[in-house]
Order: sequence, then structure tokens, then C-alpha cells
Amino acid sequence: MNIENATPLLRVEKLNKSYAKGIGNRHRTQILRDVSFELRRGQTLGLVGESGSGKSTTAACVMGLTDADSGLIEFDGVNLTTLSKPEMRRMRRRIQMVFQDPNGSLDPRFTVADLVEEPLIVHGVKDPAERSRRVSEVLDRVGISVKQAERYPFAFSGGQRQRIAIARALVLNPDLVVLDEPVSALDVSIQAQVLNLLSELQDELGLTYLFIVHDLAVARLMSHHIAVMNAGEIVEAGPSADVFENTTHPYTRALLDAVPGAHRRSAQQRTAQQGTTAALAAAGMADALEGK
Amino acid sequence: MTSTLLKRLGVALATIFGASIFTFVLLRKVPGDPARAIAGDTATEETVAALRQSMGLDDNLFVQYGNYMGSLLRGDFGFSYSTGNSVGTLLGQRLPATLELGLLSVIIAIVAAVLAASFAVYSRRRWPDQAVRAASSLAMGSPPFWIALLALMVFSIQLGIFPGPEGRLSPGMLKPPNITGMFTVDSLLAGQWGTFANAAWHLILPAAIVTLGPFAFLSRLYRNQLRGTLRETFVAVSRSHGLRRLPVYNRHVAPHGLLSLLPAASLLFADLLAGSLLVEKVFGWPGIGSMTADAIIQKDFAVVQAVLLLAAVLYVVVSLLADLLMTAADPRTRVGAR
Amino acid sequence: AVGLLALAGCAQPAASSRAADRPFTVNWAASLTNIDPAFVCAGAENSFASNFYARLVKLDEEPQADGTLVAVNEPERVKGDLATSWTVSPDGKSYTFSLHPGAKFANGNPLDAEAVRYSIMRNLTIGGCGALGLQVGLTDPPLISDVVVVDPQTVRLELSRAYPAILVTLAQSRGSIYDPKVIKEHGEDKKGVPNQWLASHTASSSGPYVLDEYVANNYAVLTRNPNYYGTPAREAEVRVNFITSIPTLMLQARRGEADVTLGLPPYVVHQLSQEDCCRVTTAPAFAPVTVSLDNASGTTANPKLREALTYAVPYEQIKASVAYGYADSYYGPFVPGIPGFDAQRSAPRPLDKDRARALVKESGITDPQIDLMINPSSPGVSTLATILKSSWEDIGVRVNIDSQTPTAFATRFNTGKYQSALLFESGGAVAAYELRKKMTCGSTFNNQHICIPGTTELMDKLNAAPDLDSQLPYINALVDAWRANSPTIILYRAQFTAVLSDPVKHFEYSPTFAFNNWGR
Amino acid sequence: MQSNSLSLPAPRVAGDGGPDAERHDPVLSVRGLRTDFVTAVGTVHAVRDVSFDLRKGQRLAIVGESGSGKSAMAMSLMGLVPPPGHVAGGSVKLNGTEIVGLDDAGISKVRGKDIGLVFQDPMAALDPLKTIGSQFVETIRVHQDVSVKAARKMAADLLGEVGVNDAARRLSDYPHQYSGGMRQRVLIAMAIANDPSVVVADEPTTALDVTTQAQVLDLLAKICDERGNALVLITHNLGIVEELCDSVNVMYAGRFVECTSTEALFASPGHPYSKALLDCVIDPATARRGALPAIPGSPPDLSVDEPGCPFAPRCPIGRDQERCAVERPQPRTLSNGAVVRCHFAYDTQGETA
Amino acid sequence: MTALAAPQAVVPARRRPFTSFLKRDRRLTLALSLLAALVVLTLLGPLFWRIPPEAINLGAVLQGPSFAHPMGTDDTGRDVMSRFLAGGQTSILAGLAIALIGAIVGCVTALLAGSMRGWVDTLFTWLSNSILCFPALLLAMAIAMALKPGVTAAVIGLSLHSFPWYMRTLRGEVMRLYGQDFIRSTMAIGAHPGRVLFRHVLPHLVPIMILQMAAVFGAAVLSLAALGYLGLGAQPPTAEWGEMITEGQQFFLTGQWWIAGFPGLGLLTAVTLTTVIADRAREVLDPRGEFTQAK
Ligand SMILES: Nc1ncnc2c1ncn2[C@@H]1O[C@H](COP(=O)(O)OP(=O)(O)OP(=O)(O)O)[C@@H](O)[C@H]1O
Ligand SMILES: Nc1ncnc2c1ncn2[C@@H]1O[C@H](COP(=O)(O)OP(=O)(O)OP(=O)(O)O)[C@@H](O)[C@H]1O
Ligand SMILES: [Mg+2]
Ligand SMILES: [Mg+2]
Repeated sequence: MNIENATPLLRVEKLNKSYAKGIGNRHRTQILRDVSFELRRGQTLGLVGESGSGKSTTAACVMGLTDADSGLIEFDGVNLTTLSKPEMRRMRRRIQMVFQDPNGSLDPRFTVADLVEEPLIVHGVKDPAERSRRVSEVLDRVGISVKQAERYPFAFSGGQRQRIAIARALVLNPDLVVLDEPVSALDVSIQAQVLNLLSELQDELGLTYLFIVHDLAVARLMSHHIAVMNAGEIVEAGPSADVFENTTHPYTRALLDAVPGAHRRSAQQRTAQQGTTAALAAAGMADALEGK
Repeated sequence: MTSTLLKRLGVALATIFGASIFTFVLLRKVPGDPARAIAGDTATEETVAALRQSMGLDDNLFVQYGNYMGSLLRGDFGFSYSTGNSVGTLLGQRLPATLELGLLSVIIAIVAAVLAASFAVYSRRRWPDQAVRAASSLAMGSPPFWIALLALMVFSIQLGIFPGPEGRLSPGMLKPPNITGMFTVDSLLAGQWGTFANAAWHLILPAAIVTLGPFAFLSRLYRNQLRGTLRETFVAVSRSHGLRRLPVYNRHVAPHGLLSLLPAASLLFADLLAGSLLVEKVFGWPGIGSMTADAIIQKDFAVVQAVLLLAAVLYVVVSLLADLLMTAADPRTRVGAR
Repeated sequence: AVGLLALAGCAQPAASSRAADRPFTVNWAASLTNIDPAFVCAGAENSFASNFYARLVKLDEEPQADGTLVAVNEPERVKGDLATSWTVSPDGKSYTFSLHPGAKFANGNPLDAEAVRYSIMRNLTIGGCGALGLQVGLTDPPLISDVVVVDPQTVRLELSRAYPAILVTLAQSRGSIYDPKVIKEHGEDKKGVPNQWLASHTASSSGPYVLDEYVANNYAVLTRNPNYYGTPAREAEVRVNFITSIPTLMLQARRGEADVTLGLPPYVVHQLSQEDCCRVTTAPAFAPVTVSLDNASGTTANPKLREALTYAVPYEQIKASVAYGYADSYYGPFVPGIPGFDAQRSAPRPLDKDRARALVKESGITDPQIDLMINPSSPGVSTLATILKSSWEDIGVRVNIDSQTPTAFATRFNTGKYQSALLFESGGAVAAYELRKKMTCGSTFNNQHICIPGTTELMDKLNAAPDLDSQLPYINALVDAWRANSPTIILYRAQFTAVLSDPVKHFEYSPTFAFNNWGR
Repeated sequence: MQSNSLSLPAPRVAGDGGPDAERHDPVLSVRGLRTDFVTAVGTVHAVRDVSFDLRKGQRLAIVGESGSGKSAMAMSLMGLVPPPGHVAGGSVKLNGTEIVGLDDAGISKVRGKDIGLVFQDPMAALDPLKTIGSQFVETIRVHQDVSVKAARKMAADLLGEVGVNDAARRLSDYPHQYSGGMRQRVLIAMAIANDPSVVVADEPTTALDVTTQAQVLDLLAKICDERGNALVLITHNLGIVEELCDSVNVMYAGRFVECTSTEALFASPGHPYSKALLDCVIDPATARRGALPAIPGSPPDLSVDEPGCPFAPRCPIGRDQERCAVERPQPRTLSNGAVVRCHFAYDTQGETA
Repeated sequence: MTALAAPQAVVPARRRPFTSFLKRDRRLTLALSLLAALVVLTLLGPLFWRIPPEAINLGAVLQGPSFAHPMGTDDTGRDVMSRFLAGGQTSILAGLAIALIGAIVGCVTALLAGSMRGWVDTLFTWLSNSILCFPALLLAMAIAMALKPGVTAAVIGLSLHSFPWYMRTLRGEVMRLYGQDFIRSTMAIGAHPGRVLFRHVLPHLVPIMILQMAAVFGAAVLSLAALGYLGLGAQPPTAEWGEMITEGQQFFLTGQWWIAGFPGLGLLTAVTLTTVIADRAREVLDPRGEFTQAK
């Protein structure tokens, strides 16, 4: 696919958002300031930044879950900000979202099968047989067996739940998926499962991701383009490799520096002493065995 | 800070306004003619008509409401036809009795609830907690008027330790000078020990029974609050620094519990006018509660209206104060939050 | 709390030993709404108010077997009070009273002919209950046409016609004399608008007692009026507690904490009479317990049905188990003891269910049904209603009990908007007045809408007859007509009962309680 | 923010005595520690037979998946297991004193003085109704008989030391006036105020912003180093482990499955679980999109204690092994000094034994 | 303590049924079965205890408990037991009605206010504040006075005071739910607001509502009895526990304790049991509460 020539699937321009504070909305806190970016079909845009920088707010604006104050959100040539509510609801068939916390994003009172089926019902797939076919297809795709799908979400582990959430987002065959920190609530050991799944799905289905993340390693791995947010502004944007290797912006630099393990010490730097102490720690366990 | 204050004040005023509309409409809709009730059964139609006119009952509702609010603001609460007194006078006569009973029982309730819940939560054993919970459930479930009758039967008739339902003093006991209107306080101020003993002796049984409900409410609330606070991380942190249970409890757990008790306890004060209603009735306690009960039976709408509105205003004002107090007591809101 | 308990412990014996030197205490199961003599309607209010005001005349008394005095309601035996003597004009239409010389109100103002004139005129014109009572129901044209001040010591009452019973009503609280100056100080009355201040205060005092303290529905303290022209009250101070809670009344009576307890239900009186805490005194009262029926509409317009109902009341059982014997039976428009009452003519109805059933059948009403309005807040009412319901349902009349609050009950009763109502009445002391109130066709006071053909002429003649002797034939004819129509069911006539503590030596019963004659 | 903030001073070597002396004189010695949570659903055996030693100045990391029992273990060391839980057995010796089974008075003397704990969530770890100063003074005066004034002075000094500017004045602030990072600094300062020989830090930075995490970790390491406290650091983040700690205990399902030096772990993990954990760390240089190494399956239910190796169902080696399903592996020492609980551990040579 | 993770163990496939929970919690089971017994007794008792509650027998007044009259007779010889049963029926049914009416009105207003916000919210909040500032009993008394005193007026008055009480809690809950990811995720799939409201929000309100209903029920039964006691609730001859206490109170003092004694005991038992049950259930449903009691 020729990435450079494709028209943007999503174009956000000069997006502003503020929240009212105090009586009579006299004070407003600006959450987003002139946020602009483009996202091409089949690509991933990684949105990184520290907590509170406005990443989730951006996602909510794109999803139409909250109204922006000003700015343009153009999806496949349609300006989303001018759509009426029912039109926007219909548009959501093509834009789906996966939330950060898989424990909170699945209604605990629905079985997994019902949860995954719900988007189909909402978007008027009338035939129950057709619905259940598509549900089992997508569940199979994310690695949940149809038998398990009769259970409630709390019976699943975090990773499984996140996969269910992904299935729910994918069942309508959307074009754009907004992923708001889909792995940050997961254990390292589980993260990989989900990230692998996301990559596979993108490759197979030609999905477009707006990937919100704060783990820079994940961002780098998953995204074609990176946009760095700080205090509601995009401070740096560009192809992933550029941003990581030739950082110009001090904020991005700071983010990169903060990653532990970034300054790996070589094996030689370790003193011999450390070997002994490790042995000591282990000794306790061995001792216990010996019946001490 | 000031803006939140103004906002709360606004809400309070709006609430009082709503309440006043409510009482006004409710009582104007009482079937039967208030003028007829006042004039008496044998009065002629002309008399009643004249009275209606002088009472303004022929005006339209808006004008009536305006007049009503106007006279309220002037401190005129209307005339109670069933007692032949102005409502203001009645309130003046009755309020101290209710306050004396209510304040004492609220104070007992707070003290007892705090002690009981603290003991229940602090003790490592299970029985104190179970005992306190059982006691509060029973107190919650007991019909006060029935318990009052029971108490009268046992303590007054069978054992004779407490006086019968004769009000605030034994008949013939000299009333203390009217300073606060609360007999125990006044007699102490005047140094009349006999009167004090007598007034206190009359107060104990009704106060103990009025206390039941508030005690149940507060003790379970405080207990839950304490248990919640005990689970807070900062408690574990203090313990990890080597503080022992009692100091942690006193310095970190109890203050949080007490802070949360503040609005609840203030609601009890707000409920003072009605809280003792039933017990007053049983004990012949000449307070607002028994007056209101009588007035309602007599359809004496002026009294009912005044008491309802007074209770509402008391509630709103007390919750406002409690709110402000909370704000002042909690550093998170006191010092400009981040 | 422990401290309080300890204090309470020592306080208790002290309190009860003081019982002897506490003021004379009257516990009364009454709630007063108004003590303005021109406005009061109910018996309790009349009784209470009458203690503060002098009247021109007073009723004579007779001792009962147990020593308590009972007032006599006969005009011929009325005695002077504020009036030392009076003369009646030959046509019986003008009464001239000479007043007690030098009499003063408690506040020192002169208690003179002007005060009398003012008071009586105020009672007549203010539009409350007073006007009706004072004129024995003869308001159209008014019985009292004028009150004339002859000189400060002399006042003349002009009547529109001769009417000796006027003396009896003048002896009641409607005839009270109060201080015009005090009333003027507290706002001159507009016609028909009650003086609010006077509803809970007295306009000085011309009677034996001064109202020292009054907390409505709670208590009142009465002290001797130092300026009283008559015999000073027996007790220097009387404390009246208005207590509606029966248990409280009972307990205090039992403990001797009240000297006189009034208004106890018969069950409690009966209970106390068997204990040695106290003494029970009874007196015949004008207090019939009745079921008033709407004679004009509904099923109760049918005289046969009404009659059937009167035969289906377990009178004896009610007297025994509801009134505990403090009752007697009769059947007639006014109670025994009123001058003109004829025991034979007003013989009680028996319980005869067969006859009742036959009468129901005769009435021709299929599946008769009545609504029985009650005010369950007066003690004993719901018990009575329960008994009536079950015994009338036994003869095939369905009864629907309709509970009302006191005010609603009174309003509906007085305006005649009910089908049947269970009522503890307090009747008047004048037979003609009772008949007039109850039997005049179309009168607003005839709330039972009793209108028996042929009684109008009798009523006119009765109204024209000045004294009892000349009234008697018409009274008897009216009683007969009344009985033949069974307009009301009379369950029994309740006796007045009072529970007295042992130290009480003087007690007198009259329709208006004169506390000044009570004492230890 | 300073760059290159995580430079690490070498761990202090004990002044007297050689490795041998240290070996027999650990400041913290844990043997057979077991912690249970009794719930209505069943008893959760959160810590199962944990043993280890810690010597003066040592920095030990404990890593493992969520729910593997790390916090429960840390709390057990303090005698602070929260209610439905309790220490069900084993021994914890601090400077030679047994603390399991001590009464309130006894354990209170040890807490804060011999062992200090830094909690995970700094936002909830300070009493919001008390000033920082009063909480700090209280902490100091529990173990040191000094006047309030002196304690305040000490508090200010300590706060300054952990990098709170204008510390003396900020003592009279309330917790909500501090940012998360500042609060964590305060908590660290309080934990070391009475100079405990062991500091346990339970994920001290997960609740903080990425940019602050590094600073706080740096500080913790520096402080422990300067004062010679031993440090037990509980973390998810293997990057942190590599930078800060000398040795690592890998925890799985309530047990240590591998105890080794950091170097050895990163060089050649012995236990398949350790290896899988290491593989999960995304190294942008080598990772391939869509083919990240992942551990399949999910952790076991800690309320049942099945025979065999708990990791077996997820283990690349043990998945199909009969032995792993029935026989619980016992600790054994590998050639690089690591002790592992695995029948088929990878030894230095890369062979499975 | 937040330092330790919440139980995260692998959970059984199905939601734990309520019955399995009952088996473990003996005290709750006991309280529930006692209350159920009381309810069944008052509702079905009259089918077996056939003496009509209004049947008088002037030959057997004020008799103490005996085999023929297990709870004795009153001053007109009515059987106290049959009146107790009938009274319980009135109390319990009216209490249920109040709890239900309040819950329904409160829930509807809360859903409207919580989902529409803006002036709808302001209006309902103002309304509920304006009602809640009156003490419940006083308000019910005033309403009884304005209408005709009786069970209906009492139910209306007490429901009027109970609905804002539901609304206040439920409204907060609705608002909280709307901030939750699973609701946002349902909106994100393009679901109609109505679907979100009824299929996702409403089911989450039910447990809270049931808990509150238990509390309201207890309070309502007591208030109802209080109104009856004051003569503003059920009117004679309707049997109702509060009204029975009024009728029997004078006999309480002369030794015939059973007339007012049994209804009082009935009230005490019913309300206490409800309180215990609601308390226990709240603990179980509280995410922070632990099942077992320990320090
Ligand atoms: N409804 C709201 N009202 C007021 N402020 C809000 C609201 N929602 C978000 N904010 C504020 O907007 C800012 C940005 O929030 P947002 O959730 O977009 O950040 P984020 O980058 O997603 O952070 P995180 O990494 O913690 O998820 C925050 O400061 C937050 O407090
Ligand atoms: N209060 C509790 N009640 C019941 N079980 C609990 C409780 N606290 C912890 N557990 C259980 O104990 C086990 C160990 O929990 P712990 O918090 O120690 O894990 P952890 O390794 O610290 O996890 P994380 O990395 O998420 O903090 C978990 O399986 C958990 O379910
Ligand atoms: Mg976010
Ligand atoms: Mg943990």
C-alpha cells in the first residue's frame, strides 16, 4: 500500500475543548488547544503524552462522545462536528473505540455474547442467525470460544476482557478504531497478547488505529506516526522513527529519558559483589528446603 | 470559595421558596372553610363571610401567597383558632419544652453513638460490634410511642421510679424563672436545686426514648464510617511507622468519623421540631410536637403551616451551616484546593 | 445520666409529699379553643370561662346523697348574683336588675350597669355562639331587644316577648360581664370578627377567679380575684391541666396528683372507683349519647327504618360494657332532669330485634345501608360504632363507618351534611329551647332536617307560651310527635362523673363548673 | 528535569567481615512465610512458603504478575496484613528478632524503626486532615524521644533531603497541597525517618506520572544507599529492576520461583516464567510488530492449592509434561548461583536440566 | 486497604446465585425467614384464623390470652389475634405500596434528571429538596389533614416524602454510571440513548433501589403506625397496628397489656427484621465491604 498517497481517513484540525468551572461558567479550563493531525487509511497514529495531557479528551471528541468547542473533525470526507445526533450514531458503525480499563468498559450485567452482539442489534442487523454467525466469527478471531461467551465479563481475566472489548469494536467491521490505552491496565505478560492481536487485525482487515498510549516502547512498536501531546497541545508529530530517533522537542526528550532501563548498564559494570548477594537471597529459599 | 458559598445560599433560598409554596398550596387546599372553623358552628353566614373577607380568603391565590409571605416576614405567623392564640405566642410557649427535650436527646444520642460505635469498632472481638448493631437495629425498629407506653408502664406504674406522663414538672412544683425557657437550665441558673432535680427527673424517660431513633441512625453511620476509615491506606501507613492502635485510632480514624458525623448530627438538630412529636404526645410534654399533632386533628392550618415551614427552614439553615462547617473543618476544601 | 438518676431518686419522695401543699389541681380531658364568652360554643369552654366573670343571676343548687351539690335549672329558683334583686314587669317583657353596690373588676374598674349593657350587647351582636345561647334560640326576632342603663346601679333588659327561661341562660357563661375598657384596649371588635386577643385572655375579671396564666391546651392557673364582690373562692389558687391523654389522667388521679379529674371515660372511672385512691362522684348531666340521623334524605328519611334502628340497639349491654353503669336510658327529644321532662312519656326503647327486622321489611328498602360518621378521637366512640355496626348488620342494615377528624366532623354535623352521626351531645337546660333547636322545620340549627307534619303550629304556640306551665301541653305533644317519628337514636344518657382525691371536701356539679365552690 | 538521572552508586560493601560474615548476619530473614486471606469464597493462599535473606545494604527486587502475592508478602513483613488476611505461618526475623506473633506493643516497636514501608498509592497514604508536619512529627516521636520542636526540625531536614523545596514552610501544608510525586517523597522521608535497617517499597511509582517515576526511584535508591538501608523493591517493571537492584526474586502464585542476581537473570533466566517475563519486555530495537512474545493463559486461582507446578499450564516446557502436572518442583541451585523451583529449568548452558 | 489488590482470582463461570450466599449467611437467613414468616402469617393467617376482626362479643371483653383467643380480646370482645393479623396486613401492604410508589416515581425522575441534566435536573432537584426539607411525619400529617385521614392519605403523604429520597441516590448513581466506561462504550457503538438508559443504566439501579426499598419500607411501616397512633392514619374500624396501640393504650395501664402489646411487638419485629436484612444486604453489595467480619 502506498502510504504517502492515500487520502487521510481522519483529519482533525484546530480542535479546541474546554470545561466550565465555577458558577455561570465564568472560568473555563482549556483542555485541548488547536489540536490537529491526520490519519491515513490502514495506518496507526500513536498519541503519547503524560497523564492529563488531553489524550482521552481528543479520543472522546473524535467519537462524538463530547462536543468540541471549535475545530474540524473530518472522517472520510464527512465533517463529524456538523452531524446531527442520529447521523452521528449511524456513523459510529464505522468508528469504534476500545477503552483503557477492560474491567470498566464491559457492562457486568451482560453476557459476553450479548455484549458482542449488541452493536449488531443497534445497527439494525435483524436476522438473529446472521448476528450469531458474526458474533462467533469475531469471537473466534480474538480467541474467545463461543462456549465461554455465555459467561459474564467478570469470569474473564483482564487480557481476555480486553480481547472481548476488541471483538465488540470489530463486529461491525469499522474503518477506524480508537484505542485509548488498551494495554496499560494489563500485566506485562498479558500486554503482548493484546498487542499481537491488534497488529494481526490491522494487517488482515486493513484497520486504521488512533492509538493512545503512554508507554513509549509500545507506541514506537505499534505506530506509523506519532503525535506527542503536552498540556492539550500537540508538541511534536511525525513518522515514528523520526520522533524517537531525532527528537527535537524537549518534552519528548524528557518522556524518553524517563523510561527505566534506558540507560542500561553493561554486564561489566556490575561488581562481583552482586553475585554474592544474589546467592545470599537465594540461600534463604534453599535453606528453607533443607528444613532450617 | 465565595462563589460556592453564594451558590449554596441560592440553593437554600430556592428550597425554602419551594417549601413555602408547598405548605401554602397544601393548606389552602384543606377541605372545609377556615373562617367557619374560627367563627364556630353556630355563627351565621354573614359572620363567616365577614371573617373570610377579613382573613383575605377571598383574594386570589397569588395575592394570598404574597400576603402570607409578607406577614411571615413581619414575624406574624397567623392566628390559631383552635387555641385562641397567635401562632407566635404558641411557638414561644412551646418551643423551649421541645428544645429542652430534643437537645438533650440529640446530645445523648451523639455521645452514646460515638462511644458505642468506637467501642464496637475498636474492640478486636466480635461481640461488641454485634451487640451495638443489634441494639441499633432494635432502636431503629422500635415504635417510639409504643416503647414510651411500655416504659411508662414499667418505670412509672410498676416500679414508680419515674414520674407519670405529667409534663415537665410535678404538679405544684414551682416553675423556675423564665430565662431560656428550659426548666433544667433555668433552675440551675436560679439555683433552685429542687426544681432542677424535678425537671431532670421528668426529662429522663422521654429523652431516653426520643434518643433511640437518632442513636440508631448515628451509631450505624459512625460505625460504618470508622470501619471505612480503618481500611484507608493512611491508617496502614501510620501503623507502618510504628504507631500503636489507640493513637492511630484517636488521631487518624476518629477525626474522619467525626467529620462525617457532622452533617448527620446536624440533620438531627434540623429534625428537632418533629423528632419528639410522638413521645411528647405520650408523655404529655407541652412542646411543639404535641401542639402540632393537636393542631392537625383540629385542622388548625395556621399552626400546621407555621410549624411545617419552621421545620423546613430549620432543616435548610442547619444543613447549610453544616455544609459550611464541613468546608471549614476539612482542609481539602478549606485551603484552596489544587 | 447516672447523676440525674441519683437526683431523681431523691426528688421523688419530696415531690409526692408536697402533694398537700400544691395548688388545688383540676385535670380535665378537654381542649379549649376559645375562652371569649361571646364566642364559646362547647360546654368545656363555657364552663371554664364562666369562672372569670360575674353574671346577673345564678342557679340554685341541691345537695345529692353523697354531699355534692347539683345545680337546678328552674327559672323560678334562680338566685341573685351580681344583681342583688330584680323586678319583672307585669307583661314579663322587662327585667330590671339592681346591681351589687361598689362592685369592681379585678383591675379596679367599676363593675357597673354600663359594663353589663356592653357585655350583653356584645354577646348578642358579635355573631358567635353567645347570641344563640343567650336568647334560648329565639333570634328571629331577637328575644332581647335592648339593654338599658337606668343608673350605674340599675340595668334593664327589654325582651321582645315574655320569656322567664331567660334567667337560666343569663346564669350561664353567655351572660358574663366583662370590662369594656379592656376590650377596647385590645381592639374594638368588628361585627362578626372575633377578638383574637380575647380568645386566650380575659377582659379583666368580674368573677371569683383571675386567669393568672394560660397556656392553651396545656394548663391554666386561676387565682382568687381580690376584688370579687361575692363570697371569695374556696381555694386561693386552682391549677387546671388540660390533658387529653387518658392514661395520664388516670395515672395522676390514681396517684392523688389531681384533686378533681374530669372527662375520664367510664371504663377508667369504673376502674378507679374500685381502687382506694380516690372517690368517684356522679351527677345527672344533659349529655345524651345519640346517633343523629338525616331525616330528609337517604335511607334514613324512611321513618320505619329509623324506628327499626332504634329497636336494634343493645342498650343494656352498651350501658354495662361501654358506659360501665354511668348511664341511664330514655327516649325523647330532651334529657331527664330538664323541667318539663316526663319519664313515662319518654320511656326508653327496648331491644327487640324481631320487631326491628319486621320494621326493616316494612320500610320497603331492599338492602338498606347507612353511613355512620364518627369522630374516633373521642374516647369510646369507636367502641360504640363497632357495637352498633355489628348489631345493625344483624338486622340486615349494612353500616359503613366513616371516620372524620373532630373539625370535619363538627362542620359536617353542624351543616347537616351526613347521613348518620354518632355524637356525645351536650344539651341545653331548657326544654323549649331543645325542641325549638331540633324540631323547627327549615331552621339552620335543625341539622337533622326533622320536619314532622303538624308540628309547626305546635312550635308557634310553644314559642308564644311564656312559662313552663303554659308550655307543657305543647311540649308533650311535640315529644309524642318526635317519638312517633324516631328521628334520632338515643343510646343512653351519660352521667357526669368526676374523680375526686381524698382531701376534696367541697364539690358541686353544674353545667358550668364553678371552681370557686370546689375545695379541700 | 535532569537527564541521566538514574546513575547508580555501587552498593555499599559491609565494612567489617567478608561475604561469609554477611551471609550469617542478614538484617532480614524470612522462613516459610505463609499468608492467607479468609473470604466467603474460600481461603486465598496469597503467600505460600516464602523464604529469603536480606543483608545490610542489599537491594532486592521482587517481580511477578499482578496478584502473585507481592503486596501480601510485603505486608506480612510489617505484620500489617489487612483484615480478612493473616500470617498463617513461618517466621520473619528482623535483626535477629522474631516478629511473627508479636503483640501490638512489640510489633509497633519494630515497625518504622527496624523496617519501613513505602506504599504504592501516595495519594491515599497521607491523612488528609492533618498537616504534613504533624504527621511527620508524629512518626518521628513514635520511636525517638525528642521534643516536638526538635522533631519538626528533623522533619524539615529530611524533607529537604528528599528534595522538597522550602521544606520548613511546607511542613504546615496539608497533603492535598502536595503533588503526587511530592507526596511520595514525603512518604519515603517518613519511612526512613527512624532509620530502619530495611525499607520495603511496594510499587512506589506506579501511581505516578512517567516523568516523575524516574526521579522518585532515583531518590529512593540514593537515600538507601547513603544510609545503608537494605531495600526490598516490589515492581512490575523489569527496567527498574535492572537499573536499581542487585538481586531479584521472581514470584509466581505466592511462591518464589527464581532467586538470582539481576545480572544472572538478565543474562540467563533459569525459570521458564522468568524467561517469559523478560521476553515480554518490549525492546523496540528487536521487537517485531505482531509477533511479540507473550505468556499464554492466565495466572492460577490462589484459593486452590493443586499439586504440581502452578506455572505448568502456561509453560512452554512443562505444558505437556506429566511430571510438572503432578509433582511440585523443589528449589534447586543452578550453575550460575540462581535458585529455581522448576523441574526443567534452563541452566547456564541453555540446556534444560 | 488499597495497597492490596482486590481479589482477582479466577472466578466461577456463573454469577453466584443468591441462594448460595444465603447458605453461608445464617443470620441473614434467619432474619429473612422470620420476616417472611411474619408476612405470610399476616397475609394468609386470616384464611385459617377465621374469627372476623370486627366481630364483637360483649360477653367476652378484655379477656387475657387464652386458647380460644391466643392474643386475648379487647374492650368490645373482638379477638386481638384476628385484628393483629388484619392490622399487619394493612401495615405491610401499605408499607410495600409506599416503598414501591416512591421507588417508581423516584426512579423515573432520577433517570430523567440524570440523563437529561440541564433544567430537567434543576427542576427535579429543586422539587425534591423542597420536599425533603420537611420532616416525613409532619408532611404526612399535613397531607392527611389536607386529604381525609386514612390509609390512602398516609400512603400518599409518605410516598411523597420517599420519592425524592430515592431520586437523590439514584440520580447520583445515574450520573456516576454515565461517567463509566461501559456506558460510554455503549454510546460509542452508536446505541440510541433510550437503549443506553433502559438496557444498561436501569439494571444497575435495581439493587440500589431494592436496598432503599427495604429501608423505606421499614420507615414507612413505622410512620404509618405513628399516623395511626395520632389518629391520622388508618381509621377505626380498620385494624392497623398503630391504631390498635391507640385503642389499647389506656388498657395498657390497667393491666390489659395484650391489646396494645401485640401490635407493638409486631411492629418492632417487622421493622427490626427489615433493618437487619437491609443492613446485611448493603454490606454484601458494598464493594468495599468484606463478607467476613474481622478486624
Ligand atoms: N468532564 C470533565 N470536566 C472537567 N475536566 C475534565 C473532564 N474530563 C477531563 N477533564 C480534564 O481534562 C484534562 C485532560 O484529560 P484526559 O482524560 O483527556 O487526559 P489523558 O491524557 O487521557 O490522561 P490519562 O493518561 O490520565 O488518561 C485533565 O486535566 C482532566 O482533569
Ligand atoms: N482483601 C483481600 N481479600 C481476599 N483476597 C485478597 C485480598 N487482598 C489480596 N488478596 C489476594 O491475595 C493475592 C495476592 O495479592 P497481592 O495484592 O499481594 O498481589 P500483588 O502481587 O501485590 O499484585 P499487584 O501487582 O496487582 O499489586 C491475590 O490473589 C488477591 O486476590
Ligand atoms: Mg486517558
Ligand atoms: Mg500489589
